[in-house]
Amino acid sequence: MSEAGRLLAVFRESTATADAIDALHETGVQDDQIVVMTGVPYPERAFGRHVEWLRLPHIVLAGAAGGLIFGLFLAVITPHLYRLDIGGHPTVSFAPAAIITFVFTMMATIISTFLGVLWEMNFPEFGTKFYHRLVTDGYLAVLVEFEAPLENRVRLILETHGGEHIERPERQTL
Amino acid sequence: MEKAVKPSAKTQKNASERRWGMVIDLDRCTGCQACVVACHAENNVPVVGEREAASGRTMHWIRIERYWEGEYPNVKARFMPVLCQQCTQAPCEPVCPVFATYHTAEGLNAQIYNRCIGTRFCGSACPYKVRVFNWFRPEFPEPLGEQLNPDVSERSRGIIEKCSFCIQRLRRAELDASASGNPLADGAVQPACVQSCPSSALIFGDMNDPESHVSRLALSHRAFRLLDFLGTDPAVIYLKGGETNV
Amino acid sequence: MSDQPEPSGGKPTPPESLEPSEQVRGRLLLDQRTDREIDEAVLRPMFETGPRFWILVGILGAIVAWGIYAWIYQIYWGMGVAGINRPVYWGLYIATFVFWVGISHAGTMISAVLRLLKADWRRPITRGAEAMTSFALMMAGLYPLIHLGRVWKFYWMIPYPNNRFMWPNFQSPLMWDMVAIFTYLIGSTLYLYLALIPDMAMARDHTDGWRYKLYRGMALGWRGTQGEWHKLHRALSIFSVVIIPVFLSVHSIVSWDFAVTIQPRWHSTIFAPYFVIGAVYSGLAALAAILVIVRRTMRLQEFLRSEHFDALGKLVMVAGMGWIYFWFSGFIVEWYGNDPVIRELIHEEISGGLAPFFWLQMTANVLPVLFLAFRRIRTNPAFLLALALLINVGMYTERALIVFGNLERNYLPFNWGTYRPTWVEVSVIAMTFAGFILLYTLFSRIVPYVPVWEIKEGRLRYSLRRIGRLLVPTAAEIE
Amino acid sequence: MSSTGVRRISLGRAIPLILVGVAVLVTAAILLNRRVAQAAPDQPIAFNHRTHADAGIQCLFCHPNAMRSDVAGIPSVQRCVGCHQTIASSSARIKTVLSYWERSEPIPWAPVTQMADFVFFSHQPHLSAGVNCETCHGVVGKMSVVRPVVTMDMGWCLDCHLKQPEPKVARLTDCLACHK
Amino acid sequence: MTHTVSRRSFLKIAAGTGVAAGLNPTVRRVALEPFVRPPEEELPGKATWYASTCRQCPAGCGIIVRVINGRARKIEGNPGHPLNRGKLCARGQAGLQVLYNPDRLQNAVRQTGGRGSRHFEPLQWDEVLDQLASSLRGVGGGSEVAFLGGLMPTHLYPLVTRFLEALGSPAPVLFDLHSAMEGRTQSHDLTQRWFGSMELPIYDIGHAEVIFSFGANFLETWLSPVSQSYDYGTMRQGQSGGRGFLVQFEPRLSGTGASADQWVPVQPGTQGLIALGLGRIIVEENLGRVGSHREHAQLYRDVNVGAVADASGLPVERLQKLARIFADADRSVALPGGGLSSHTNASQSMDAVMALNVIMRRLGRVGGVFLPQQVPADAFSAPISPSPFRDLGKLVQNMRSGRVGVLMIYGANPVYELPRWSGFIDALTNVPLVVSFCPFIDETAVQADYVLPDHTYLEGWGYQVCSPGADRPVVSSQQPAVRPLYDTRSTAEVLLSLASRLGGALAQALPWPDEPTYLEEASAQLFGSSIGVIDARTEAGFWSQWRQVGGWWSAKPIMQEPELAGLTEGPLQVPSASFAGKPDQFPYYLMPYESIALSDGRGASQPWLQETPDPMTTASWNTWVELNPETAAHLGVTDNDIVRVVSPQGALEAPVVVYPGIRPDVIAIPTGQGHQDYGRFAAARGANVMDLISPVPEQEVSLLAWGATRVRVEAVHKVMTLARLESLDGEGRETVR
Repeated sequence: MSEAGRLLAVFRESTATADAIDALHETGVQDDQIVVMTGVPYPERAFGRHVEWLRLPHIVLAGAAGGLIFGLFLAVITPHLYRLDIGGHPTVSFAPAAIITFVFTMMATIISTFLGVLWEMNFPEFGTKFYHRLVTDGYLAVLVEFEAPLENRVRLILETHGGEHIERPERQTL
Repeated sequence: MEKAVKPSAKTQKNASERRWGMVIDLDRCTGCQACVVACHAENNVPVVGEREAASGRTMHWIRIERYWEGEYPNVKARFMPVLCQQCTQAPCEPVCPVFATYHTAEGLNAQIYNRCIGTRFCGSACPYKVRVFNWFRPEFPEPLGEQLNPDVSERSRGIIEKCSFCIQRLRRAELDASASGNPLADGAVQPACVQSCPSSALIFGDMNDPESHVSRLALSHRAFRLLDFLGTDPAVIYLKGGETNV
Repeated sequence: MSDQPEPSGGKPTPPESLEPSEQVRGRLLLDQRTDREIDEAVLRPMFETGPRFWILVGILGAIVAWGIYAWIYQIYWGMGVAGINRPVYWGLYIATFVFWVGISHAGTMISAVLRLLKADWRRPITRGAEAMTSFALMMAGLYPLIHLGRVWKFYWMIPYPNNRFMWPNFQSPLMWDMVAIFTYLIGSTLYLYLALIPDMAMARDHTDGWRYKLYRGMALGWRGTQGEWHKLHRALSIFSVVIIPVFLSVHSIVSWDFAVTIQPRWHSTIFAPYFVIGAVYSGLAALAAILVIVRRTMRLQEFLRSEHFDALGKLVMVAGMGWIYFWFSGFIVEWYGNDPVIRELIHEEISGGLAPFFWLQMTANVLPVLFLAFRRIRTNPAFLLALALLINVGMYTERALIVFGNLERNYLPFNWGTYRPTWVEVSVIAMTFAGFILLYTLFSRIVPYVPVWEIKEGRLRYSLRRIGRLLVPTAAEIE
Repeated sequence: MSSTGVRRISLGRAIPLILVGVAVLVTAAILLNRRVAQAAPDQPIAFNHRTHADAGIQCLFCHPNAMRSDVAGIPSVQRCVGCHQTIASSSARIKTVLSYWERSEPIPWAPVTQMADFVFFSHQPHLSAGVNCETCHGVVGKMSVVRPVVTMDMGWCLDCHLKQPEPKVARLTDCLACHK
Repeated sequence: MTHTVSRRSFLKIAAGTGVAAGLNPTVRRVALEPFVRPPEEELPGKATWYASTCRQCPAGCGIIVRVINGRARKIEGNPGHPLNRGKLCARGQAGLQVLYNPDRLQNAVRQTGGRGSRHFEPLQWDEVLDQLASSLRGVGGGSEVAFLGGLMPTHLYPLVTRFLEALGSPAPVLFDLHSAMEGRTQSHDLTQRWFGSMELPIYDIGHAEVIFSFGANFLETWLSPVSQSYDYGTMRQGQSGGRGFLVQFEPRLSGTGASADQWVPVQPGTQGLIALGLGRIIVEENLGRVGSHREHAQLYRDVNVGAVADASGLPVERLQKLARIFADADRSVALPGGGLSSHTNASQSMDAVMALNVIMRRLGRVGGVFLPQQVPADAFSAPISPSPFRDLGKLVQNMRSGRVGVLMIYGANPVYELPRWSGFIDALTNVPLVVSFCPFIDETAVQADYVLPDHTYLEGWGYQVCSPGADRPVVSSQQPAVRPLYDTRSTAEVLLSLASRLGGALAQALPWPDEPTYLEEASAQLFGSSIGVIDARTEAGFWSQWRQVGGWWSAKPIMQEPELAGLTEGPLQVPSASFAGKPDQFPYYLMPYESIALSDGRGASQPWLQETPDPMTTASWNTWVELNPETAAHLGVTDNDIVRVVSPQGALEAPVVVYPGIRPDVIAIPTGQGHQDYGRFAAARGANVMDLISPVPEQEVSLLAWGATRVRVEAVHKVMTLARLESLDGEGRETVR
């Protein structure tokens, strides 16, 4: 959509925001054309929007599996690479192996969670983006994207639902 | 090294089956310290000086513990040479993070000096406290350096060391034996302490060879092992003093 | 409310005379203040750093520098410059190591466990706790290096394919130790950082200059879209689940460093839980102390309130009881068993050369539990601080006694010994304490000490409902 | 954040790639750091092995101890003079050799290959096992100036020890086989 | 490791040296036949063993020295040697540190700036010898050359005597503290009195059933400790007839006492009395299975057991028990030890002890007393006995009166070893020229004008006739295991070259060109002896085997049965020992004892010996004062408290060791420390117990009664941590085990 128009409105209050978003939906604005920015975590359902499906859990599971395998490699395979008898212990014994595998699994899980969520959020992402500073001060910012002809209707909807500083959003370096 | 051996299944078997062990006859030990100095000489054990010695940092690989019994005038003193017991179930071995100490096929509790990173974990784990640590750089003011035995590496600071049953002698003896083709005879190879002991209180040999002097002595009713209840299964066997040998 | 600096802090008013809404609003920060005001209340102290702050930083820096010198001195001359000897191969270094690992346990205790339990009073103090965890672990992580005889060979403990064909020995508790602590350090740091991102964005929008650049960098371009919030929440909840087993395992493993040996009094099955509870005990106490100080120096009275200290105090008390219980159940068995060496060890502690330390340890660990039973004491910052510090002195002594106290005796009386730390050890240990405080102080000036978004979320979740004459808070299930 | 914002190549996606890269580099570095030969040490007399080898002299003629002892040994001055009293005795280099002999002074040869102090190594078993000199010292006969051709690190020793017949490997890979 | 690398590269060079130097004559002597392998070029990197003789004490144990690339690496006992049978004591092992001691003198020096200035300027040997020769020419008429020797090798003694004779000077005076403390002189006199022989008796410890040791610490420093320890081992466990029984009579529990089955803490100076008492009881009750004791009755005519009991503090019953133990055994032997020689009644006490062997008919019996078989060659016949103390006194007088023109000191350290009152140091000032042959700058060398360092024994030649010998005649040969490290020269060589310089009678008396030739000649006397182990066809062959095997000894054990010469009639009596110092001022007996590691102080320069813990106290690196717990409590001191020990002669300060094995009225102090000089490891360490020793009451008694001093002990309220291997921590210490 090359000649797409964008509007960004700032709301004081969540219910009004929700109404506005409903209205926008009615006018045929797709859900994924609306971005709501808040300084406080509102659940997505609060604005009657569908909840995004996350790949995070799978990433984490994959990471954990990887860690498990790595841990097993260290605890079970490496002792056989250069076998040395120590204190009458078997080359590989359960307890130490268990500890090592466990710890490495955990390490991998943690790291993969972190990397996973960054990946999901597509972070780090610097440069310019549509944003409004009032968000930090507790306002709810709604960024709508639409075919150019819809502009006036959208603007109207936003106004009627008490949106403030309705304007074409300017990109800000974040 | 064994590659060098003219292939002979016999030496192979001996090598794998051998279990070096030592018998210490407390009834013979006179506490004369000959073994201590012999060990210093053979193994390049550093001398630490008065200040360090006073703070419990002497590095004798073998020490003669003297325990008093009774009060004056019926007081008795008992000597007990204590060296690395070469435990089969050595508590010091598994705790080393870098495999600097491990168990050889011949039942030796080996310490690889230049693999040691100095966690001193083995020292804490050893119930006999026979592992000593190089607290400082060992010093040999010239020409005292000439006395060092080239068959034993010189340890730097920050390293744990301990009795090795004079591994360099065992190795040498095995090499020569295999070069000449005839197997090692009982008593042919001795650690420095055993070799020097004036009253022959220390005897060294192969515990797995039922004919060897050590294994015969080990059957004595006087035989006991130090801290046996810990189940470390030492290769050093003591013979109780003050009794006749039957 | 900002005109009244300490709304209902140290001196709680009796409930009947209490004007309900005020009291409750206060606790849940529901009072009518715009988000901006909150932001500023949090950010202001970060910008106002007076000369006293810099003097403190200077002093701490000096101590750290000296400690580093001492460490280099030790590396150059050898471990001999420390007071350890045969048989006391481990001294204060290891003790301090255990202590720091212990301190690190409060962070996750607060943030993860309480997050899972949805205990809302945690919100303002989580970040402080997590920061403490990370920094304590950093300090702890130094000790495996410091007490190494040949620290330049440390890399031999790292598993990587090398031309020696050698791998580290994963049967060694030290290896478990290393990886466990490393894991925990990574975990807690990432956890801290993840929860920090929205506040970085907040700070970004309020600052300029180098701070702006810094925050912008750390915010990773956070805008607060719903998707971001959603993912952040999910990640955090996964974290708080995963990190709990880690935090339990770490101190158990540390305890096994000792328990796996056959050294009398170390070789004990109760060591793992005993160490863990001790860790939580000292950690929570340390947290309490830090909160009191920060609250005072950074004037965060309106976020860190007496009710937080109340709750924290209760936790400390519970942990303390746990510690007493575990210590006793360990002690009675050993004492009853009457093994000669252990008998001597116990005798040495109770009435021998170590007696002063032992009794210090007991008083410093037991008395606070009694005091903390009183709300007045719990909620009084000064008292709480005193008790918290006392507890940590006690716990440090306990670690020390466990490490070198027990090594001084063994099965062969000929080889008993005593241990006296030297200036080197003292300096190096001082370095880690100074370093910890230094890091923490700087942290508190760079990063919003109070997690703003969590507080806002709290305000969002809560509303007041009138029941008869009472206004009671009700939590909305928004996640 | 599907269509809004600018899609730019983000670190987030790059991270796995980077990790893999690092791993590759590390292993590569480890593999590469082996087998770096050192330079030849300065010798008091520019001794030329090639000419001697071309003259058909066997290694063991001048280094006979290799068969019987730990060290191959640097030949005694006597050994040099034995031949050079007659052969090429006029050349300047040989004169210097002879001058050492007259002063009955040892020639301070600089050892080319040094075993680390912590290594127990004996030539005798290796030779009697049929390892020939070139395996470790390179084709000295073709060098006019001898220099070490391999860095004798643990991996290098093990490479060979592991290749030995099965029954021997266990003992040959025992740490104490080479560490003292 | 860099240090090591440099060491190794040096070795490579040294290897070259060995071979390259194979030309010039002086070194020909050093191209030696190896001990085991046939003579061939030494293999670099392969160990070669050279047989020689240990010089750390006069016993003369055979050693083999492990030499790699021309450097001695280890000393071990010579397995073939009949004396020590492959064993070696701590001191013997430490010989390497004599050789490689960093504080050795590297060349001959003259002390410029007066004696005691410690300003030494190096000299060329030639000029030294010239100067010495010229000053020796001046000798004669009024002045004489005096030679003070300590542990003098038996090969050197004849040279010295010949040298002095030729100069018309009196025979050398032999004194050193070690011999004094082991009572060598008295033992010689003892055999002289009883068996009319100057040999030292051999006590067959190995086969004895019961051993009564009267102050004989035969497992530590007495006579021939290694061979005695070996026999002790046999006595304990090696005998078919069961385990031997050892009773030790001494005021302080020595290391030997610790190994004994019974320790009898006797009143100092009463051991002889007790021996008398036991004899009396045996004779009186006709104990034992040796037939009638009637003939011995007169020996004990005026012995009163009751009196003995009172004097010695042993109840009569105890005496009777002991007597039975001794008499009922088939093979019992009584040892008159060095402890006896510390008292004014030494000779009588020793007689009393020897009498026990006589009445039990233990002479020449298995497990009894023997005399060594003479070595069948006069070069090796006469054993050397240290001079009686009065000779030393005479020497000091001569020095003081200026009769001594040149004083040569070899192997002794009188300035350190002699008590102050002996007046040796001030007498020295009247001696125009003092020459020391010490390889170190010891206290005596500091008072000398010239120090002509001898080789250490691993670099030098010689032989030692072992006395007391083993079960057979033994001559132990000494040969250089390494080339001399420094520009030192053996005393024998010095005397020989002096002789050739001075010419005349002296040159005839000492005709040999160099030391080895002299030795080769001497050893040749044994060539062809039927009983020896060496069978060689030529003298040269004998000479080389002599060095390979490590000496000469008979193939089979041969010992003499002692024949009673005198003393068998006429009553024995032991006068009560007299002590210096009034009991009210000086309540405690001082008992110096010889340190097993440092012996009489010679070991102090060797770090290994310094660090060797004393077997009983586990202390090292210092001097200490041993107090009975009761005494310590009474003085209000405990371990590591410093006390001041005051005798009529002097005082010293040292830390306390609370010692359960000592009489409450006795305090013991080890010898060996308290050097001012003698190298970095010895100097300024501990205190010298000899400073306390008082002159013996009867000056004509021919011995230094080193145990006849009373002292008082004062706490000085200072503390020092004595370096002890044993831990002093924990009350439960003794109970736990």
